[in-house]
Amino acid sequence: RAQANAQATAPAAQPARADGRVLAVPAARQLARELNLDLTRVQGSGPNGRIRVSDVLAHQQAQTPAQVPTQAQAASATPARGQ
Amino acid sequence: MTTYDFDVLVIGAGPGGYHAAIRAAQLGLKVACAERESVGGVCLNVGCIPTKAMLHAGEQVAAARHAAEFGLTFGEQKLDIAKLNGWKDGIVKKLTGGVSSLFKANKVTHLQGQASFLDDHTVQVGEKTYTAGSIIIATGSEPARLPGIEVDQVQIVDSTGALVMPDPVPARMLCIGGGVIGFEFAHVYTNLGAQVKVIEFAPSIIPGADADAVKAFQKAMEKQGISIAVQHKANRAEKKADGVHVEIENVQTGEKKVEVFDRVLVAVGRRPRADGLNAEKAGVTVTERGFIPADKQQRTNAPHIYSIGDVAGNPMLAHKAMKEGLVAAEVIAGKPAEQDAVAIPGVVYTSPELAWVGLTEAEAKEKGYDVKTGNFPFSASGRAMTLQQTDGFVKMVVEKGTDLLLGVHIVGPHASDMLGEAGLALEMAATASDIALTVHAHPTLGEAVLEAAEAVHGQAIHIMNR
Amino acid sequence: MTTYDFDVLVIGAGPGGYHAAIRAAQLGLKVACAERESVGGVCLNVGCIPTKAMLHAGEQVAAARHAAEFGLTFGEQKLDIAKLNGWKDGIVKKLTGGVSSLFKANKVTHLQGQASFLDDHTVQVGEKTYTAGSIIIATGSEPARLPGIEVDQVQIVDSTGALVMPDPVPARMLCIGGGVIGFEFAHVYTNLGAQVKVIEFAPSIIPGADADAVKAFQKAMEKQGISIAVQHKANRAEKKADGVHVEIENVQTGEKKVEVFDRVLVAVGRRPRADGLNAEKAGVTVTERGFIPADKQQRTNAPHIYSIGDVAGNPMLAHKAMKEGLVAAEVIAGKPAEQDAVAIPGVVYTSPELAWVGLTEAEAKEKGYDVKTGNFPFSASGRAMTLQQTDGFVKMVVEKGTDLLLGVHIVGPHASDMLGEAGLALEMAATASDIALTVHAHPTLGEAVLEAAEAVHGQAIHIMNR
Ligand SMILES: Cc1cc2nc3c(=O)[nH]c(=O)nc-3n(C[C@H](O)[C@H](O)[C@H](O)COP(=O)(O)OP(=O)(O)OC[C@H]3O[C@@H](n4cnc5c(N)ncnc54)[C@H](O)[C@@H]3O)c2cc1C
Ligand SMILES: Cc1cc2nc3c(=O)[nH]c(=O)nc-3n(C[C@H](O)[C@H](O)[C@H](O)COP(=O)(O)OP(=O)(O)OC[C@H]3O[C@@H](n4cnc5c(N)ncnc54)[C@H](O)[C@@H]3O)c2cc1C
Repeated sequence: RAQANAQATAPAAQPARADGRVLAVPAARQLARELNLDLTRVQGSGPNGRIRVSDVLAHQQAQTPAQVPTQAQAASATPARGQ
Repeated sequence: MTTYDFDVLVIGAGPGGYHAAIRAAQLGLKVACAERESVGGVCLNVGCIPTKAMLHAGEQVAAARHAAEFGLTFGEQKLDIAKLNGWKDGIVKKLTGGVSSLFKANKVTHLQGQASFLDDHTVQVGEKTYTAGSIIIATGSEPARLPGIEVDQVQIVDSTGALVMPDPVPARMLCIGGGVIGFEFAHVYTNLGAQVKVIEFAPSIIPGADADAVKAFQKAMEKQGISIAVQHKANRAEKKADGVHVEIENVQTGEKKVEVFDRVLVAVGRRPRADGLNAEKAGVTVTERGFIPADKQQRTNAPHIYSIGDVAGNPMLAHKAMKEGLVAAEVIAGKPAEQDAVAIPGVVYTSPELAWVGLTEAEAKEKGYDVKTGNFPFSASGRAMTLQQTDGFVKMVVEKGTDLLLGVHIVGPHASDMLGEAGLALEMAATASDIALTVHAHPTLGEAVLEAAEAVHGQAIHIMNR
Repeated sequence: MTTYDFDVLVIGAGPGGYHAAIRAAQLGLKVACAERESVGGVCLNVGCIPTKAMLHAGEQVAAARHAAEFGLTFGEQKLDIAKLNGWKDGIVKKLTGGVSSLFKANKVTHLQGQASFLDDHTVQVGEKTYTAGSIIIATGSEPARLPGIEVDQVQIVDSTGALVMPDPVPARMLCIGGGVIGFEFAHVYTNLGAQVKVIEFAPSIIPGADADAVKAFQKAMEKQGISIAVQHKANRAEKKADGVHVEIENVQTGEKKVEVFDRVLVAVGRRPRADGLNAEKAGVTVTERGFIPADKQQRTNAPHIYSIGDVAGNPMLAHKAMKEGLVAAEVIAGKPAEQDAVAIPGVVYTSPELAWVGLTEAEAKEKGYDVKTGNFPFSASGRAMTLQQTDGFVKMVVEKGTDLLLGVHIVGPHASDMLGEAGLALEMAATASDIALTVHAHPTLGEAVLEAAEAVHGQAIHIMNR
């Protein structure tokens, strides 16, 4: 039961695709390389688990909870935009 | 339970109306569409399509002239005006015939005649009366009039009259109104040999477009021989033996001058069209200016009556009407559709084209964004050179910090084709980096979009970055 | 600490090399670029650019003919071949001059001469010797030869010879090889008046493109008068008084026939070019076929030596070379760049164009995807009608279930312009719905992309869905 719970709160990253491709937008792929993160472990928030920049930042923040949030991390949530 | 003649009755078979009708039918609803004139509305009959046909013809005349640059010259050139008008009409017929066929194939009942509400579920079309569970108002818009200048559709025309090219092509033409429609006609008539003047009341032509783009566009139009006067208005027009005498006023200095033209186009905007609709009998709110406003599901104040397209509000553009038509149909069919477009693109189909989607630099700043921009000129594009069309540029408006794309503004060859990428990028919340990291085929005009994105980061390859 | 003459030395100033050099300089590195011929490489000098110039000229000849459809006719048409060749050369000069200026402005040292390795940090260029911390090999490719058929660049030409149009235009032309280059030249020569035959050894023309797209493309080319024979090969060519006698063999039946042509183009592929480079002195692996393979950071087996562009592997396309050039430069500058493109687009710049990006239907199935497709023909596009170009369609290949876009295949007007949207969509992992929900301007060719996406869901508006 505890296991199921953990899975629900930390869902598995996207399932492996026929051609092994990880679905992520170009900027997210770039950022993952910059942060030295394994994209296959990042949970994407888009359709089909598509990974956006904010997902990579959120993943990084989850990896390093003890650290003071950096500027980049602070921007990880999607704030309401000026309008 | 009440049964209605139709699940959905659409009033008006313009792009908004016919998209709504077909989508509703695709979703299994019983649909009728009332139209008092010809299916296809303004767009297919006297708007988007015939203007583009005329523009293409005009551009081919210009292209033949430019061909001399690479050694291709022609003997005497002849333009059979009757054939030109007929060719254009043929395209219109093909497309409107296509919509009729699609109605049949999708089992949409086409009701010919003027529609008006009897109550909120009952509509009279011609002599007959129909009931419907949901009703979509898609009655469109018509040319705004200008006091003192009476349209006769021969010497003084609106956009509909301007579509019939006279033989011979008028030597001197005045376009009153420097918006999209004014410039498309100015361009056609110029290419076919007229001396064209455009006057615009506002301080700038093409309202809504980015200031830098407008500047480049204006320069290109002037280079082609179109004379442009902003902050000028036409007070009155008088038909005389030698042409139409128009009093033109400089609204800044108050100076007035009379000039003579062979044809005068009034293109000062469009107004919503809800005449004879008797919307009040259905309890539907019509604004003072004649619009029938709708929410994001395209519902009017009466929740089972929808309003879409030009009559629903600005911008008065066919693709906005289409989107709203699909949304209304899907909402009626119980789908969670919403008109949630991030941006509605705009295009002037001249050569170069002016095309944009999203926020202008000024709008972005007004909205409080911290903005950076990137520009790439077509003069540095190999593909543009081979197409002999190097005027213009791509300008990208991006939020600093997040790199989020806010708007794309293009003056140049095939600019409207490049809106595909720009529009998708905006809807996908793409960043300039997403575009810059995407491989663009070489040599294509789209590389200018890529390079403008690189320029945002000071990393364009084919220009020196600021 | 060793100091080198340069941080980076790039060998070859083609699109791969000059992109690498400029980006490395932008990132603050001290850069040299060695080139033995002319900056710009194959692409600018004898590839992408001059072919597109010739194609444009040919298309203008065809357009002038089609103008009769809307009433525009011309007297006798003359093509000044010398001027045509000169115009094309002028564009090439402008672009190669541009690259030289960009080198200067970015402080890239241009070294003129043949480069060869002396050791893994030392390169001889002409008479001089230079050391560099990192070296990028960007030596490109050259036309493959065909045994029995000797290129003289007059009667029997490769792509470089074919770029010089003879006066008069040859009456009978043979293109050996039905790939992209073969068809681009076939199209140019056809439009300028030649009777062109294309023979292809494989069972299908344009290898790599989607089968449906190839079929439509072939039909369009044949409609324009190009005769196409697949599964045929040329065995030998003999120059005689009345032309070049070519023995053509049907590889299925073994039947042989001799045909006579005024010009023969050999366009049977390209091979990597690493001659005289002495890569072995740097310990760099060269494959049997002559390629210098690289990893995703463009590193060869020697970690400070990079390989990019045609010499690094297929597909031999300029935009692939450019991307790899940028990646190599960024990696050297310590950035985490990677050649991670989801797909490299391909284009045949004929009219209609054939353009694609991503997986073909067959490739997708091979890879194990459960596939659905959507098609939309340009014959149902208003914009295409106004442009007088209604041949072709947009085909979308999508994964069932996830709706993920896998590939887009376009035959039609301005197809290459529409790759912008298609390419970005693939990189962004967009679904067909993402495209279908995005407002596309009306009337544009891009609406066909939208409608193909709708067709995937059985919801295109302007065609009946299956
Ligand atoms: C010259 C010109 C060029 C244009 N070019 C472009 C362009 O390139 N791109 C673009 O996006 N937009 C263009 N537009 C604008 C475009 O035509 C409109 O935005 C579009 O037609 C609006 O569609 P709609 O469905 O709202 O209404 P409409 O197209 O106006 O159609 C409304 C229909 O309803 C019918 N109708 C009205 N009242 C009733 C009634 N009571 N009963 C029965 N039938 C009724 C009318 O007869 C009409 O057919 C152009 C407009 C003009 C004038
Ligand atoms: C007719 C034709 C049309 C084409 N059209 C297109 C098209 O439309 N789109 C497209 O994407 N691709 C097209 N291509 C392919 C494109 O030209 C190549 O993919 C591209 O040029 C490869 O770039 P590169 O930088 O790898 O090498 P190249 O462009 O081949 O450049 C290599 C350079 O290195 C120099 N060099 C080689 N060895 C040495 C040495 N040892 N020392 C010094 N210098 C050296 C050469 O002189 C050359 O300038 C076309 C090719 C041809 C032939």
